[in-house]
Amino acid sequence: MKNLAMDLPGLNLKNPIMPASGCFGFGREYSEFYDLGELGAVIMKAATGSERFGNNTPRVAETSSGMLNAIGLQNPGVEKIIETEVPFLESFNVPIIANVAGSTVEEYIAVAETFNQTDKVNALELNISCPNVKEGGIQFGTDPDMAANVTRLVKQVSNLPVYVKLSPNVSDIVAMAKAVEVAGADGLSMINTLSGMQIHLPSKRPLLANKTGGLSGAAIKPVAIRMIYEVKQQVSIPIIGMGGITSAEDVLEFLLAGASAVAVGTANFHNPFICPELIEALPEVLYKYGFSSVEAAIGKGVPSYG
Amino acid sequence: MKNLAMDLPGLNLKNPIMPASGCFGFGREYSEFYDLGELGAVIMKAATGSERFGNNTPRVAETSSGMLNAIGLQNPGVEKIIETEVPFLESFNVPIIANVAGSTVEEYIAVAETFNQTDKVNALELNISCPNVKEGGIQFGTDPDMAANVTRLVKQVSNLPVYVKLSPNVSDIVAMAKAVEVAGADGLSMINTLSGMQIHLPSKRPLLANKTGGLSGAAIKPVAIRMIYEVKQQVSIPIIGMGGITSAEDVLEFLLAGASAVAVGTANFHNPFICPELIEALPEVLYKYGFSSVEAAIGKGVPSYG
Amino acid sequence: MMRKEKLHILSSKQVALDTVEMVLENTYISKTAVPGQFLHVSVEGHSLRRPISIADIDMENETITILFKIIGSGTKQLATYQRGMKIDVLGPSGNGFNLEIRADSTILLIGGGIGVPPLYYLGKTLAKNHIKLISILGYQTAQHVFYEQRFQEIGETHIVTNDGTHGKKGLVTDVLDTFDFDRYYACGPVPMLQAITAKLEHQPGFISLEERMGCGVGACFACVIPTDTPDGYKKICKDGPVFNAQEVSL
Amino acid sequence: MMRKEKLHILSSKQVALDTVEMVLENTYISKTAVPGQFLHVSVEGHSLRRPISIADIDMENETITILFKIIGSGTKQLATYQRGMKIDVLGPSGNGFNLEIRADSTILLIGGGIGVPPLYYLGKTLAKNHIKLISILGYQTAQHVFYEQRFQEIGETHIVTNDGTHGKKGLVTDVLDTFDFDRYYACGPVPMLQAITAKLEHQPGFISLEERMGCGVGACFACVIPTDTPDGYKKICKDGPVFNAQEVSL
Ligand SMILES: Cc1cc2nc3c(=O)[nH]c(=O)nc-3n(C[C@H](O)[C@H](O)[C@H](O)COP(=O)(O)OP(=O)(O)OC[C@H]3O[C@@H](n4cnc5c(N)ncnc54)[C@H](O)[C@@H]3O)c2cc1C
Ligand SMILES: Cc1cc2nc3c(=O)[nH]c(=O)nc-3n(C[C@H](O)[C@H](O)[C@H](O)COP(=O)(O)OP(=O)(O)OC[C@H]3O[C@@H](n4cnc5c(N)ncnc54)[C@H](O)[C@@H]3O)c2cc1C
Ligand SMILES: Cc1cc2nc3c(=O)[nH]c(=O)nc-3n(C[C@H](O)[C@H](O)[C@H](O)COP(=O)(O)O)c2cc1C
Ligand SMILES: Cc1cc2nc3c(=O)[nH]c(=O)nc-3n(C[C@H](O)[C@H](O)[C@H](O)COP(=O)(O)O)c2cc1C
Ligand code: FES
Ligand code: FES
Repeated sequence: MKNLAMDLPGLNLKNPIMPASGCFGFGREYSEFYDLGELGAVIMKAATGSERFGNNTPRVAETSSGMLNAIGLQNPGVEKIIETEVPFLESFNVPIIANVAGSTVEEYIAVAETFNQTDKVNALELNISCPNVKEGGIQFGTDPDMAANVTRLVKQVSNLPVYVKLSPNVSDIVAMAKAVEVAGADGLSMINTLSGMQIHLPSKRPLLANKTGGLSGAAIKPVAIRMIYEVKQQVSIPIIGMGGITSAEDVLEFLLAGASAVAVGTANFHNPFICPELIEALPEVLYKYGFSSVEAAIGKGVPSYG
Repeated sequence: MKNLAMDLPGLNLKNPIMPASGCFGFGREYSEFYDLGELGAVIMKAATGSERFGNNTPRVAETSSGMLNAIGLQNPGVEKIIETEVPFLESFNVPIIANVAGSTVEEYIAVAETFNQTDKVNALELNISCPNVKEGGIQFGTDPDMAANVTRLVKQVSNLPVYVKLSPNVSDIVAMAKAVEVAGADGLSMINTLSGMQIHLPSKRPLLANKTGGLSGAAIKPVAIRMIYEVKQQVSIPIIGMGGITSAEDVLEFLLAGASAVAVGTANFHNPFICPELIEALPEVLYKYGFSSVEAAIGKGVPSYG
Repeated sequence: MMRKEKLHILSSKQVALDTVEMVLENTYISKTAVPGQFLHVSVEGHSLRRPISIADIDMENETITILFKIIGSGTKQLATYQRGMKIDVLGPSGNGFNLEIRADSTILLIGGGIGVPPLYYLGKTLAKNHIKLISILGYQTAQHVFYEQRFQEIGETHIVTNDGTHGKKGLVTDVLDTFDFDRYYACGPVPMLQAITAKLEHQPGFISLEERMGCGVGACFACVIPTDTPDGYKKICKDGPVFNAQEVSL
Repeated sequence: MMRKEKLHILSSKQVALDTVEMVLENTYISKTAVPGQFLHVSVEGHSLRRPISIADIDMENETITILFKIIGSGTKQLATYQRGMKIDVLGPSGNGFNLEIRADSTILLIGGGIGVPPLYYLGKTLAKNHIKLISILGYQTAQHVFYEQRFQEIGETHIVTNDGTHGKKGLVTDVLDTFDFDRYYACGPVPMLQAITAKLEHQPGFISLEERMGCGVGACFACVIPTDTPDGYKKICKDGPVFNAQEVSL
C-alpha cells in the first residue's frame, strides 16, 4: 500500500483526507456511518465566542454541480463546544482542527485563546472568509492587511498552529496568502465558498433567506485548483486544499496543484461514506499515476516544484 | 404572445436573447443552423488592433457543469473583421455588438475608433475582463481606476454606446460597476469567465497550454446572479446578463436579478439551437410566473426595484 | 439507525396528476422504519438528495412505498426511473410520529396534497391497533386526488378540493370543527399547518414539517426550526420531521 | 451540411479491450457523410460533446457505425447506452478524406489504435472503386485489436502490436518501408503521425488529427492548428479533421 501519511504543523495525518468545516458538524452524525479514526483529521464546524442561531431558513439551495449555503455560523459557542463536542471527538484517534470564526478581531482572539487553553485540539483553522456573516467576517477575507492583522493577533494568544482559511472572492489570492504567511500563519486552507445567489422564480426573491450564500461543490473545483496552484508558487507554508472534491482523482489533482492535504465538504451530503471511500481509493490512483506516496505528489503539477 | 422586445442604448432588441462573445464566432457557422435574424442581437468575437493567433492548444477543458477556455483572443484584427465579417452579419436583420479587446489602452481606443468610423455596428462591448491575455487585459478588469480610465477614453473616441464587460474575478464587483458608470459606460455586460484551472493527471501539468482558463457554463450561474443583483441596486445603466444560461427559466432568473437582456455562451456548444429555442420558450415562462413582457420582469427580484 | 441502502424499484406508476407512486424493495428499511420517517433519495446529476416520506411499508414482502409530486428537476428525473432500476437512499431518516395512543382514542389525520403520504402508513399502523381514525384529505382538484380508497379502508375519510371538483369544496380547515377527536396528526404545506395549529391550538397534535436540506443527517444545520426547547432550535432532518405542534414556531 | 439529429442505437458491443462498436440508425447522416467525417456526440451530464469518427456506413440500411475507446467519463457513459436508446449528434462534421484517386493507384492506410476506425470506411469506399489497398494497423496488444478481418476483406493487411502479442512486434513506422504506394492516409496518436509524416516526408499523404473541441462547428477557435495557409491556421473541427500532411505543422 502507498504511504498516505503526511506531517503538517500540529497534525500527524495518517492520510490526507479530512471532512471540511461546516459539512460534518462535530462528527457525531457521521460517526454512526463509520469510525472517525479512519480520517486524516476532523475539522469542526465554526466556533464563535458565544452561541449563534444563524440565518433564517431556507439556508441551502441546489445549483448545477454544487450548492449554495447560508447557515450563518450557527453553533453553541466555543465553551460549549469544548465541553460537549470535543470530548466526543477525542474518543477517536484523530487530530482535531478547530474552525475559529467571529464578527470582530476581539472575538477571533477570544475563541482562539479559549481553544488554546484546552490541550484538546491540534490546530486552529482561522475562518476569515465566511461570506455569510455580515458584521465583518467578509472584510477580513478580502483585505490583506486586515487578514494579516487578525492572523498576527491570534498567533500571539495561541500556541496552536494556525491555518488561515482564504476566501476565493478576491481579485488577488496570492496577495492574501502572502499577507497571512508574513503574519505568521502556519498553513493555509483554501478555498472557502464563492459568493453566489439563486432567485426563486415563484416568489421572485432570492431563495435563501440570507439572499446570498456560499457556492461549493464540483462546480468550483477549477477555481480552487487555480488558486492553490498560484499560491503554491509564492508561499512556502503548507496548504490544505478543498473545493469540489468528489473522487480520488480529484484528491490527486489538488495534491499536484500544491495541496498537502485535502478537505471534503459538500460531497458528504450526497455520500456520507465519501471520506473513507476516498482514503481507500487513493493508493490505487497514486500508483496509477506513478506516485509512491502522498508526499511525492505534492506540488508536482507546479513548475517550480514538479 | 408576450412582448419580448426591449430597447437598450443603441439596441432595439426584438427579444432579449443574444449569443455571447467568443462563443458564436462571427455568426457564419450558426447561420447554417437557423436564421440569425431571429436573435435579439449578435455579439461578435473579440476584435483586437491587429491579427492574433491566440494561445497554444489545448484551449478548452471540460469541468463539472462547465468548461474552461483559453482561446487567447484569436481574431483576424478589427480591419479584417469589418471588411469580411460585418458585411455577412449585416445581411441579417439583427443588431450587431462589437466586442473590443486589447493589451494596452491605446489598442482599445484604436479598435473602438475603427468600429466607430464604420456605421455598421450598433454598440461596443468593452472586454476589459478577458482572463486569458497576459499583457494587461486582466488589469483593467480588476482595478476600478484603470477600468474607468479605459472606458472614458473609449467613450471620447466613439459615438457608439459602450457596454463594459466586467470580470467576476474581483473582491468588489459593485466598485467596478460604479467606476465605469461614472466614466460614461452606457451599459454593463456581466459576467465574463471565472479564472480557473484543470490539471491533467497523466501529464501532471495544467491541461490548458495557457495553464489557466476562463470558467463558464451552468457552474458559474450563481456567481453571475449574485453579482448582477448586487450591481443592479447600485447603478442605473442597463445590464446584459450572462453566465451559465441554459433554459428560459434561467433567462427569467437573470431578468429578475436585474439584467435587461441576456447573452448565451457555452450552451451553444452543446446545442447550436439554444438561442432560438430560448426565444421560443420564453413567452410561456414569463406567462407562468405572471409577467406580461420582458420589461415587466427586469429587476423584479431586487428589493429596490421589485 | 439510518443506513445507505440500494433499493430495487418494483413498480413506478402515476396515481394522480404529476404524482408518482413507487414501490421499492429493501429488507433493512422495511424492517426498521416507523411511520413519519423519510428516505433521503439520491437522483443522478443532482448534488443534493431529495427527502421523500415513507407512505407505506409491507413488512412481509419487504417493500416500501413512496409517493411524490413532480415539482422540479429532481422529482422529474426520479419519475423516469423504471422497474428494475435501483435507487440509492439514506434511511430510514428522522423521527416518526408518536404512536403511544390510548386504545379508545379517536385520531384525526389531516393531510394536504403531497403531505398526505406519510399519514397513510401512520393510519394503517394505528388502524391495526384498532384506533379509530378520521381522515381529512385536501387536494387542489379532483385530478390531484390519490389514496382516497385506501384511507376509506382504514377509517372515515373526507375529501376536500380547492375547486370542489371532488368531495367538499374548500380547505381542510373549513371542516375541522365538525369532528370530535383526542389528538391530531397533520402534514401539508406550511400555510395549512399554520391554519391548523392556530385553529386547534388547545388540542394535542403532531405536525410533520418540510425544509430544504443539505446533509439530511443532522450535520449541516440547514434545516433548523426555532423551538421552545433549551437549545432554541431543532433539526427537521434529525429531530423531526414530526414535531409536537406546541413545540415549534411556524 | 451538418445537422443536429437523433440517432437510434441499433447495437452496442465490446469488440476489443475498452473498445465499443455502436451501430446507429439515421437517414440524413447515412446519406450525406463521407469517409473521414465525424459525429459530435452529446453525452448526458457533460457540457461538451465528444467527437467520434464515422467508422462505417451502410447506405442501404441507413446505419452509421462508430467505434470508441473508453477513456474518461464521457466515453464511459456512452458505453452504457443500450440498444433502443437515442443519442443526440451533430453531424456529419468536418471535411473527410480526399477521394480523388487515380484508378491504378496503390493506397497505404496507416492506423494506430483508436485512429483505425475512420480508415475502415475510407478503405471500404476505395475498395468499391477498385483501388488497391495496403493497411498497416498498429495496436497496443492482441487484446486491443479490432476489425482485422474486415480490413483483410478489403485488401492486404498487416497488424503490429507494441508487445508482439499479435502480428509483428513494434510500431507501424517499423514496417512502412516495406511497401510501395502512391499515397497514404493515416490516423492515430500525434507521436505516430509525427513519425509517419517525417518518414514519408516526400510522399503525398493525408492525416486525420484530434484536438479538444468546444463547439465542433468552427465558431469557438478551440481546435486550431498552425498551417502554411494565408490565415496561418486551420480549424480541425471544420477544415479538418483530415489535412494534407504537407500543410500542417504537428
Ligand atoms: C421530510 C420531508 C418529507 C417529504 N416528503 C415528500 C413526499 O412524500 N412526497 C413528495 O412529493 N414530496 C415530499 N417532500 C418534498 C420534496 O422533498 C420536494 O418536493 C423535492 O425535494 C423537490 O425536488 P425537485 O428536485 O423536484 O425540486 P427543485 O425545486 O428542483 O429542488 C431544488 C432543491 O430544493 C429542495 N426542495 C424543493 N422543494 C422542497 C420541499 N418542499 N421540501 C424540502 N426540500 C425541497 C430539493 O430537495 C432540492 O434540494 C418532503 C420534504 C421533506 C423535507
Ligand atoms: C475528429 C476526432 C475524431 C475522433 N474519433 C474517435 C473515434 O472514432 N473513436 C474514439 O474512441 N475516439 C475518437 N476521438 C477521440 C475522442 O473524442 C476522445 O477519446 C473522447 O472525447 C474522450 O472523451 P472522455 O469523456 O471519455 O474523456 P475525458 O478525458 O473525460 O474528456 C474530457 C474532455 O476532453 C476531450 N478529449 C479527451 N481526449 C480527447 C481526444 N483525444 N481528442 C479530442 N478531445 C478529447 C473530451 O471530448 C472532453 O471534452 C476523436 C477525436 C477527434 C477530435
Ligand atoms: C453547509 C456548509 C457549511 C459550511 N460551513 C463552514 C464553516 O462553518 N466554516 C468554514 O470555514 N467553512 C464552511 N464551509 C465551507 C467548506 O468548509 C468548504 O470550504 C467549501 O464548502 C468548499 O468545499 P466543498 O466544495 O468540498 O464543499 C461550509 C460549507 C457548506 C457547504
Ligand atoms: C470559448 C469561449 C470564448 C470566449 N471568448 C470571449 C471573447 O472573445 N470576449 C468576451 O468578452 N468574452 C468571451 N467569452 C466569455 C463569454 O462571452 C461569456 O461571458 C461567458 O462564457 C459566460 O457565459 P456562458 O456561461 O453562457 O458561457 C468566451 C467564452 C468562451 C466559453
Ligand atoms: S439537513 Fe443538514 S442538519 Fe438537517
Ligand atoms: S471546436 Fe470550436 S472551432 Fe473547432
